[in-house]
Amino acid sequence: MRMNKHSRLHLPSPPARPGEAPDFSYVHLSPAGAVRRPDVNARARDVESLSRDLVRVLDDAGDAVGPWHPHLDPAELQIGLRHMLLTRLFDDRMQRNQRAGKISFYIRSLGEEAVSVAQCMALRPGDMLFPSYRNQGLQIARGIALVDLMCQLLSNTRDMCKGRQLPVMYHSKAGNIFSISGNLATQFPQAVGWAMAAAIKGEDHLAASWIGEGSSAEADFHQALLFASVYQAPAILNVVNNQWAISTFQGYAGGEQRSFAARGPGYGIAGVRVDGNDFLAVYAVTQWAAERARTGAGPTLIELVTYRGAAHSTSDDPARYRAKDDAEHWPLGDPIQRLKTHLIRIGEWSEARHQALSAELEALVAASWKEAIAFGTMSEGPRLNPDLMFEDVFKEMPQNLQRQQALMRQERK
Amino acid sequence: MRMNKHSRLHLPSPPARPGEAPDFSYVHLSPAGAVRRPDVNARARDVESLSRDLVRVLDDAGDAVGPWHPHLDPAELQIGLRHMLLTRLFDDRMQRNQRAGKISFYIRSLGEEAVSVAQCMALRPGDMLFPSYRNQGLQIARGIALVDLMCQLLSNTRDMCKGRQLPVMYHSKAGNIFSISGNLATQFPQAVGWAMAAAIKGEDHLAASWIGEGSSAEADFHQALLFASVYQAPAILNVVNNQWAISTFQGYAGGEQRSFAARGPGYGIAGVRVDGNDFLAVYAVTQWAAERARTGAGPTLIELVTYRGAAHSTSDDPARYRAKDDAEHWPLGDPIQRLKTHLIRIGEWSEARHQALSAELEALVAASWKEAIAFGTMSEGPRLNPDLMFEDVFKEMPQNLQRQQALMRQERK
Amino acid sequence: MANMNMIQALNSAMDIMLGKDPSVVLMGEDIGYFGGVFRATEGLQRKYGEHRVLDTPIAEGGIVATAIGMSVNGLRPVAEIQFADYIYPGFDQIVSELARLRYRSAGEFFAPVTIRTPCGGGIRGGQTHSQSPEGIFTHVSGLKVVMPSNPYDAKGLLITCIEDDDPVVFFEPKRLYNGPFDGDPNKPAVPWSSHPKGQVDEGYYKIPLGKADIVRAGSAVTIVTYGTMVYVAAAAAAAMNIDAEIIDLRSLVPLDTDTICTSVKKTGRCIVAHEATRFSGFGAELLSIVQEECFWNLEAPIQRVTGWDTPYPHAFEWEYFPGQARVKAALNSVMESA
Amino acid sequence: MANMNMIQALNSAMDIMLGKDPSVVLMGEDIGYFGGVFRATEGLQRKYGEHRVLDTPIAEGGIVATAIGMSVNGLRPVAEIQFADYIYPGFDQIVSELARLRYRSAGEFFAPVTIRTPCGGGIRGGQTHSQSPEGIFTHVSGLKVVMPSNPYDAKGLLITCIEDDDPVVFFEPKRLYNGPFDGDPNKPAVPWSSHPKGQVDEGYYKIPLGKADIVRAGSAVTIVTYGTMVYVAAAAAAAMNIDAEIIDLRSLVPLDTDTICTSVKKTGRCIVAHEATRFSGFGAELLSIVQEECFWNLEAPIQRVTGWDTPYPHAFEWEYFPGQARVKAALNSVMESA
Ligand SMILES: Cc1ncc(C[n+]2csc(CCOP(=O)(O)OP(=O)(O)O)c2C)c(N)n1
Ligand SMILES: Cc1ncc(C[n+]2csc(CCOP(=O)(O)OP(=O)(O)O)c2C)c(N)n1
Ligand SMILES: [Mg+2]
Ligand SMILES: [Mg+2]
Repeated sequence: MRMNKHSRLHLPSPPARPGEAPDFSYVHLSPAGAVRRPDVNARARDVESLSRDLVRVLDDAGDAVGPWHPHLDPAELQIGLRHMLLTRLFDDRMQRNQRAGKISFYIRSLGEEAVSVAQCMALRPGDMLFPSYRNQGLQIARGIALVDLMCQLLSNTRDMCKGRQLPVMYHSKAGNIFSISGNLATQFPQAVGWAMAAAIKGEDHLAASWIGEGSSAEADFHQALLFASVYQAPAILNVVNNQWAISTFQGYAGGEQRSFAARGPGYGIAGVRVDGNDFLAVYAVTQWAAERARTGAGPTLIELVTYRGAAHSTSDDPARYRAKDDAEHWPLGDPIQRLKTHLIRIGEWSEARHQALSAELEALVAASWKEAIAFGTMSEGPRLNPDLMFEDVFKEMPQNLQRQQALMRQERK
Repeated sequence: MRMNKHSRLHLPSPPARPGEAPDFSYVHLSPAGAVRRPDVNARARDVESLSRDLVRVLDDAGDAVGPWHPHLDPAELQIGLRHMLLTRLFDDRMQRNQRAGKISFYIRSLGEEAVSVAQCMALRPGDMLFPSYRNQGLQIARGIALVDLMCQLLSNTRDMCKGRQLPVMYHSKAGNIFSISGNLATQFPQAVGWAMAAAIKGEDHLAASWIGEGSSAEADFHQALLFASVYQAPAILNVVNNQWAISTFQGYAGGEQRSFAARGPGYGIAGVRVDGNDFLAVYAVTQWAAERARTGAGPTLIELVTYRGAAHSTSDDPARYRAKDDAEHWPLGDPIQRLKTHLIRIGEWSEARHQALSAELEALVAASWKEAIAFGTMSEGPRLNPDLMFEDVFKEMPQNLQRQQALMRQERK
Repeated sequence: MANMNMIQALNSAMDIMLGKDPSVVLMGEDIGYFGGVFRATEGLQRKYGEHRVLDTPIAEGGIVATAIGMSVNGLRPVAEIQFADYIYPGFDQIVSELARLRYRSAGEFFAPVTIRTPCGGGIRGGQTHSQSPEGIFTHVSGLKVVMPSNPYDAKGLLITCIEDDDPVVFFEPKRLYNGPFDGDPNKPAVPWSSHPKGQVDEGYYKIPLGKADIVRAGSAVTIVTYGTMVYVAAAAAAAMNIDAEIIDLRSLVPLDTDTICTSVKKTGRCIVAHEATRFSGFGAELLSIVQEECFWNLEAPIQRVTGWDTPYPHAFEWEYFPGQARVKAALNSVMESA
Repeated sequence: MANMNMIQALNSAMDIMLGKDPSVVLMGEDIGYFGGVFRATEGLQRKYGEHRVLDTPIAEGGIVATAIGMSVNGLRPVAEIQFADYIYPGFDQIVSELARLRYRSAGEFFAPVTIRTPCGGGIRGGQTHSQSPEGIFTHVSGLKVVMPSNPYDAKGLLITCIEDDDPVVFFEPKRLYNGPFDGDPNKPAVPWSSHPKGQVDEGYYKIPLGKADIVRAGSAVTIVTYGTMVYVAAAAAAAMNIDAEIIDLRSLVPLDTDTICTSVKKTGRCIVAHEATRFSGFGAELLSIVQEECFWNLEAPIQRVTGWDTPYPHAFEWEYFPGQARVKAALNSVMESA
């Protein structure tokens, strides 16, 4: 901690700035398999240690151990691996497309793929997802077509948002994925409201939402926890602690003093801290939380401990504020590599199959892109009709917007 | 819990509605003297049990026991008794004045006098107070003249607010008491900002703020805890849990699942739950928190467990929503009675002295009122100049307000 | 038909909608068991159950946010914000989310939430129980903004808003809850029972949004107003014996520009009146539209009658409130101009 | 004198104030070590220390609230809200607290907080990085509202705001950070180094609030505007060869009514222009004032040039943005009218 000789204000500092050696000794780890798995109906106050420990299933050798082992079918694991790999390859390609000026903006989820993919797979299709902008794995695991995502990124004639949103702000009514907001954290209490409605209607769907650890500083984080606690809403509230919020270290969101999962017990909500790069652990914890929600045992706050492997977005350059090789020193490794190792170890995967899968998925991404650009790009091909700008402000276009639409048309002549 | 046969939404319910028997079995009590007193420099995570237990010093017999006994001089205790009694008598009189139509609105603190008085006495004059509307004991313990408070209530020519605020929204720059807001909880993070500034300047003053347990639902509660935690601000954040927020039971602020003090540890802040009707315990806990703040050990969240003995305000009728004789069954008794009993027990007080004190203070209140109304009442005597309406919107009155002021004068002709 | 004050009319609207549509839920601070600090929801929790009429934490931001989530899950929440002065903690959710959800999701998601909130002064409520922030909300694309001035309209408009698939902020001028108010605090209060608009149909009926009400036809000047000022303006014009056409907008968004402009084109003179502060208040938009549409018909500059540009001062309520004197000054000016 | 773009000029203002007044502190998301997402505070933490240039949690409400508390304890916080689109979580603290503290405490407490925030579109930022919400803040009594249009003014105004004992919301049209912009996205970008207002005094200087700048004197029509539209309007008028008097307001509150009205009384014609949405935007107030004060001088209805009444649509940026075509249409209309 650096401070002026007079000031006694405490100022959190990340362990390593550019030029310094990465240091992740601050991350509290539990050995794989070491954390107990309480009954799904346990009271929040009786599972407090889960908010301090770190639930892990995959050990360093790639074996799945301990009470949280979800014992998934190898086929399921292979699907998980596929979704994660597809997410990463999709990200890579879109990043390159942005660099090539083909889309205006992009956000990768490099290193965080297990969060979205494992969580989505542990939920049911009728469960409603309220994502942040770094949850593309949810879209992929829910089966949204790549070409639909790409058309959104291109704001082209097949853009689900009709040109109204920045790239990556997807939604899917049919897929039960809520519209992503550019305003951080707003979706967190909305998800709780959705869950309250499910409970009021007597349905057993749940709502799950995701925010970054940095966004947990917003007021809406508190509103979500509070309403979830008061009404015991069937909601899973996920804080993705990837250690950074643009240039700001997680200590500035309160992570220096306490885990983010620990906020849960403060509100009487079960809080679980999980290895976010461990597909099996993430799956198991989400399943546990989902069962709690469905059986009336209340909401769960899950902190997914992971690392933002890439820049914040295509507008960002992390070399300005963090050690360059930080990600390589991250103690929880890479989620894809870890699941792959596990699958190989249990004899359900091989390097060759992995190569083949990679090639297949790269081809899928490439083919999808080709299909997408046929609906228009930023510079070429068909373009959305600007008339659309005036629709959906209200259900029916009011007089003043009709008039403005007409004026706009005139301007363009 | 009542619910429709289809809905599975949990809805908190108070233990007793009108016509039902009061039931305070939900209030978790610790025996007097039973709770340990950790070192003032203990880390927040090592004092978590304080947020579940109930710090008490005065036992049922009126003896002061245990490690939190602050060993105050009897003279101090007598001053505390005096301030509490004055607060109550002042409240009684103002309530009657409101009923008689002499002031437009009033809010009593009946039964909660120990909170403000003991806390104020445990702090230093240079510490800044950010009160809610139910902390008149702070004003009295800081020595604000009754007549100044009364003139505010009357919006008369000596009103410190120049007629701009509802009754009870006092402030005192000289007394280091911040302006009370009608918007709940806003002062909580402001106090943290004040404390941050004290730390930046290297001063050892602290800031203390108070909100009701109902108000802790507001976003500003979270902001206060978060910023206090991140910057380890020298702040004491007090939640006065008087069980009710107008008609709404504390369960609707999250108190059903967990204590309000327990929010503290979730943010890495020491949380202490204290018997709010026990003058000695409140004093001791506040002193402990103040020492923490001054020695750089960080902020403290204190939950003061008490009971709103009267209506929410003169606009409210609690018979509509809670059992009529609730207050009499409150397990933590009356703060004035309890301190009085203690003082008598240690031979430093008597019924006779109490009578005499009551008489003296009633006379003081009466004399102050007489003095106050000389500066104008709602219906008689001098009146504030309406020109004042246009001042202090900005430091200097801008042109448009000057023009409006002139128009207003014309209107009144 | 029954005599109802505005509170009873609002209660009746919610009662009918709770009965008619199982997706309607009410939520807010103190609205359940207690029936609301102004008693607008009295008896409804008892009648429809705790899961239809929800008490909430004191958290306007959380109320709006969860209402949005509930509406996306098929419910039709009617959220009460206890005083309009306390709507700001929910402002981000209203502006960034509620108003924009349909737009940003290209119509796939929408949030049929109605936010009811008492507004306005004249009740000695001081700066935090008297505000008129409607103008701010009219600047937010995607929100409808409504303010009734009497029990009959209040009920019909509220039913319309609840059934509307767009989000609405529904302002209730609290000074009118118990009776019309002509701006003179010294006169005895007039109850709604003695006013035709206090006669309210007990059943289901709707009043469309975007249709202003010409509460008095006239030819000398057009007074465009809403809420409490409808009565103040009418009283002032009557006292001056001016044949004013008085337009009660009822809905600010959508706005009935046609009715306004038709009237001004007829009268050639116009004042706009509201309780809210003047600078950048909704009156500015009204004035602007009239200026743009009726410029060549205007025989005098349009005048605004508003609250002063200060917070609402407790002790100077009647010097602050735009009472008849202020309306008269504007009428004088607009009528004299040649 | 040095060449500065707007970011550098703002940085210089803060640098000077940090050096001059130990009570000045900067705070905001990513503003410390990183120097801000637009780099306005680059190098300042290194120069003045972490306790003078504070990184904060991502919590606009907490930023404003703690800034208020700090200011009450003698500091002079300059808080950055990363984008104006994200100011709403702090709205309650701004409206209910920051703006009203001096008033409600009868001047005993006040909060000299400056809130800096980038606003406006034209950078392909979509609906949550392009908003122009200044109008809303102009409706809040007790707030000053400022928006510079060039580096020279930005620096002088920011220094004035930091030293001002009233709270200020300081909007920075982000499209102008690197150079003036005439509304045509297809033209090569022009840097500030080729513009006279990019020549900035390196030392301390102030520009008073409430003094508009006549950036071009003219006699045919008055264009009242601010921010990016200053250049768009000038280019449109020049293209049409209209001798327009162009007024850059610089400060919206306090407003330089005299300069506006003197001009309109001279030209007899007026348009007001801003990027923000039209309905209840600040243009309505400007139009209203001109109508009230200059009615008898007007030879044509005042026209507004604004963004459309929709959220800011990512893909239709240039159909949305009030570019030269929209200004020209208004000029045509206001000049043709007889
Ligand atoms: C209300 C609001 N404030 C600020 C921003 C600007 N912003 C966008 S992303 C971001 C960082 C978020 O970090 P975190 O929540 O940790 O998520 P991550 O990017 O790490 O996934 C910020 C400050 C915003 N979008 N919304
Ligand atoms: C932002 C805001 N919302 C609502 C209110 C209305 N209100 C005033 S007091 C109150 C209850 C507060 O209860 P609590 O915080 O428990 O304090 P207590 O009255 O018990 O001391 C409410 C809802 C308000 N003043 N401000
Ligand atoms: Mg993050
Ligand atoms: Mg309370």
